[in-house]
Amino acid sequence: MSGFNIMEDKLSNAQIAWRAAQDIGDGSYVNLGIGFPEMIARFQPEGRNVTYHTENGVLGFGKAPAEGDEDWDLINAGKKAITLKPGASFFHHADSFAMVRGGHLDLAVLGAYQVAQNGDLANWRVGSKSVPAVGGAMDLVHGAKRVAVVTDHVTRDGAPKLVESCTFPLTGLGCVTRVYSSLAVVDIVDGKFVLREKLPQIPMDALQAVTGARLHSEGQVGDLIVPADI
Amino acid sequence: MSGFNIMEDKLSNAQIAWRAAQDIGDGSYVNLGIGFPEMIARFQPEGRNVTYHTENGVLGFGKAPAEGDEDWDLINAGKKAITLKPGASFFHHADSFAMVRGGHLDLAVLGAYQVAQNGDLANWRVGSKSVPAVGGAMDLVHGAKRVAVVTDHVTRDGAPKLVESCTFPLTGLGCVTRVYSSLAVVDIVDGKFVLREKLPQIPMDALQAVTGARLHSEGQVGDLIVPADI
Amino acid sequence: MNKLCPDLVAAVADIPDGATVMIGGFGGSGAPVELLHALIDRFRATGHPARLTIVNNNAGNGGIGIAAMIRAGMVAKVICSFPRSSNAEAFNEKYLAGEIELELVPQGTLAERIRAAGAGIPAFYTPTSYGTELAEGKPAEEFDGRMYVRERWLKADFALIKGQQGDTVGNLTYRMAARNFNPLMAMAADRTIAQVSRLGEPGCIDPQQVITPGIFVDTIVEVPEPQQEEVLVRMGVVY
Amino acid sequence: MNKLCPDLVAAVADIPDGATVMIGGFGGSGAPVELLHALIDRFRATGHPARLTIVNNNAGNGGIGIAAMIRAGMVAKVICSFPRSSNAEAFNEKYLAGEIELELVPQGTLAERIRAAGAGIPAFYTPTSYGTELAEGKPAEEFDGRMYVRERWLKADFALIKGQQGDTVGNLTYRMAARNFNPLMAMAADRTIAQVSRLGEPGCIDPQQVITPGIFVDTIVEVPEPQQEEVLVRMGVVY
Repeated sequence: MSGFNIMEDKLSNAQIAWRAAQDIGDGSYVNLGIGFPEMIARFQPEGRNVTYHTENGVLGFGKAPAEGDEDWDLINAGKKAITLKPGASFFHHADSFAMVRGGHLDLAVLGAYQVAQNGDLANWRVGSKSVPAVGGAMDLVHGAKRVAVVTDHVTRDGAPKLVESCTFPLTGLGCVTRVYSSLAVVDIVDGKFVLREKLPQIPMDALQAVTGARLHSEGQVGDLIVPADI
Repeated sequence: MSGFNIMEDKLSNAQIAWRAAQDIGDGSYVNLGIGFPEMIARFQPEGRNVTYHTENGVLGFGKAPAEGDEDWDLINAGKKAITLKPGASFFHHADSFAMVRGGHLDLAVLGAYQVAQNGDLANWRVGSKSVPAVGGAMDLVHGAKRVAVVTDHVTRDGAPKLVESCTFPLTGLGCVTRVYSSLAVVDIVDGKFVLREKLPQIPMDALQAVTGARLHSEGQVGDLIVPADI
Repeated sequence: MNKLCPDLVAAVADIPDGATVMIGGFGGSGAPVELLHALIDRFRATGHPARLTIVNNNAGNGGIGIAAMIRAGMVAKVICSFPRSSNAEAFNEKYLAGEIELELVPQGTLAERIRAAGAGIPAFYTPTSYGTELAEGKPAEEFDGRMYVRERWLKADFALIKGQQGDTVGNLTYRMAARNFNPLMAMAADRTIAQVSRLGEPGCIDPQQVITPGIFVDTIVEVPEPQQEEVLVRMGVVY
Repeated sequence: MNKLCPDLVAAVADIPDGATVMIGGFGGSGAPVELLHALIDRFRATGHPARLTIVNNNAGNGGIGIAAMIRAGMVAKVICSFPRSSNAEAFNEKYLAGEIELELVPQGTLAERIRAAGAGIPAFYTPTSYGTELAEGKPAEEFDGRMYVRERWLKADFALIKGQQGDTVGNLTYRMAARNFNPLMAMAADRTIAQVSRLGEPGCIDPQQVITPGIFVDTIVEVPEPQQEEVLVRMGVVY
């Protein structure tokens, strides 16, 4: 296996976020899910103007304020304090989800428990024991023009997160178009996983071994190269 | 017929409007249809605070401005110039009809070609030859808590406008609750015309003769008395 | 990201033949007169765009704006609630001659269908028009003991709207009752082109006072002293 | 017509047992903390109102507001999108003990169902939740080649909301992202009770800047320096 250790040599969350950020075009309107996906905003390439939307009714917000400067009427969907950029706007929840559901966002990026090769996403509930909570995820996956996922390639137990079909409760059917994992960039095309990029160090068979469904390739598979200092 | 001439002794439009105005309670939100119904606002009894709504997105407007003072961005649904009262607000068309359809208006008053004893209203189209136009009437009749009609009791040709069933194209089914006519005040209750008031001079049989369906009465029929100087 | 367009000609240059075009305004308030006249200029010079479907509350008044578009012969169909107006000859003549199609929609249903398109709601139920000829052919259903008609969203290829204050990222405010259909149409079109009376840098509008967030606007052009449709009609102007 | 209420006690005095109560706010922003605490005071003093159904995006946080209502035992059911929060013990304990009912609704569907109630739309179609367990039992239908779920309006007996500037006829503005569900809930309840930080005479709000027109507000009470839910939670306050 050429000495590749997927738990040690995989990309960090920050590195996955960096890679996802490279694909966000100038002038895009983007919703970043609570938690890990929010990290993408940090790596927005210079010279690109990206407008961030948050479900609770803010368009055009910027970084978190310094500690102590928080205004708790100015928060994102994760209830974290934010700041405004010039050109921001406020609106109520129905207008906010009109933006989502109406197809006005260019991109939504979410986390995942599982992504299936047909684009099904499971990211809201693992079992039936805990308190269920769905938030805006089910709206986002059917609204944005592109729905991407950032995720570790496998669970903590080493089980594949890219699967033939989801076993956890679904968030949405056939909604994911691209997965940025800790090992690869995978598109979902016509019900198949199509490998676009992989870490150069990981052999193809090792990658396939930790993926729950067949990885197809169309032409060249690129090298997934992320700056080491992230 | 005791000398009553329904074309000469009937109430004027202004007098009908005055009578309708007496029933508008303090604190009401009211939409007055284009044309004749608009006249009702002139007779709002002193001490009553009534807030007028217009479909094109204004709540709390007042009288027409003096000629020459018009601002054509400040108009009502009839495209007439209006003024604002303190506490007015502007909103877009979807919010405006949310007020209408959502049952937030206490009263809508419209004109009529025909009103049927079951409350059906025909007021938007007479034949199929001319250009049809519906505006907000079909929304208003199904939205406001009470829908009243102001109308002459008969057409110019003397045909009844209060009828067994409408022959003109309908605006709404079973929507009218009260009719203020040039001869009487008639409620619609359980599919029947119930006479509440009539001009004291007109004999009951003469009134019935110009009404297209049976006039019922429940107890006392009041005198429809309107100040002569209106 | 800068949505600023230098002039009216460029702003309307991409609208193709056969497009569905929503046009803001109610009566004379909020009508983007200059955008419409730029479109007429283009049609006169090039024969395009032709066979347009127009969505507006009305069907034009006098000799300017939508009425002038109809008279110029570039409109195949009008979707509106109230084609009657004080000077509606342009539409009336074509309609009675069978040269223009009319889809008549109750005003509140028109507003809600446009909003639904912008909000990703393909269909909804309304009590409006139930039992009338305007509900013919539409599914009806009972909810909580009352009958409702099912209506579909109404989308457009382009929206031409008029704002008061705008900024270069597309945020808009509207002047008084000139708001009307403008914010809804901005949501419902593939491409929204806005003329504004004042254009500023991002930040010139208090974020709490933005009526149309910039995400709904694609192109913005400044028209500092816009003409008012009602005033033009009263002056008898013919474009 | 004057909707002004002199105090919080009177403002919430009419809410009966078993009522469905919408409560504005998202996380800690826009929550009408003082109205909720007045309601808790009443419950502690009289045992009423009990068995409430609460509609909010969340299910309470920390020891104040909705969480305190749940802990006090006055809530039978919560309709929300996201009962999880940093300190959601009040709800979690009752829920896991089977002592409180939960109706989980996707956030955008929750907002749209509330808006639909206010707008007289008994049902609408949304792509959200299609094919998931949250769509079970709901009618689904295809429009233009895509599947949608039919959702019903969500009405309430009362809405308790928080505004920034208000006037005596009920017009409201909201502070930044504290707007969230407040304007929608104001439309969807039989009776809407608003607390505002500043109260003025009619005319104190520019008509173009009104967010909630007064027609949607029945009772208004001034709370000049309202508490911020997030701040209270971080301080560990227990009401």
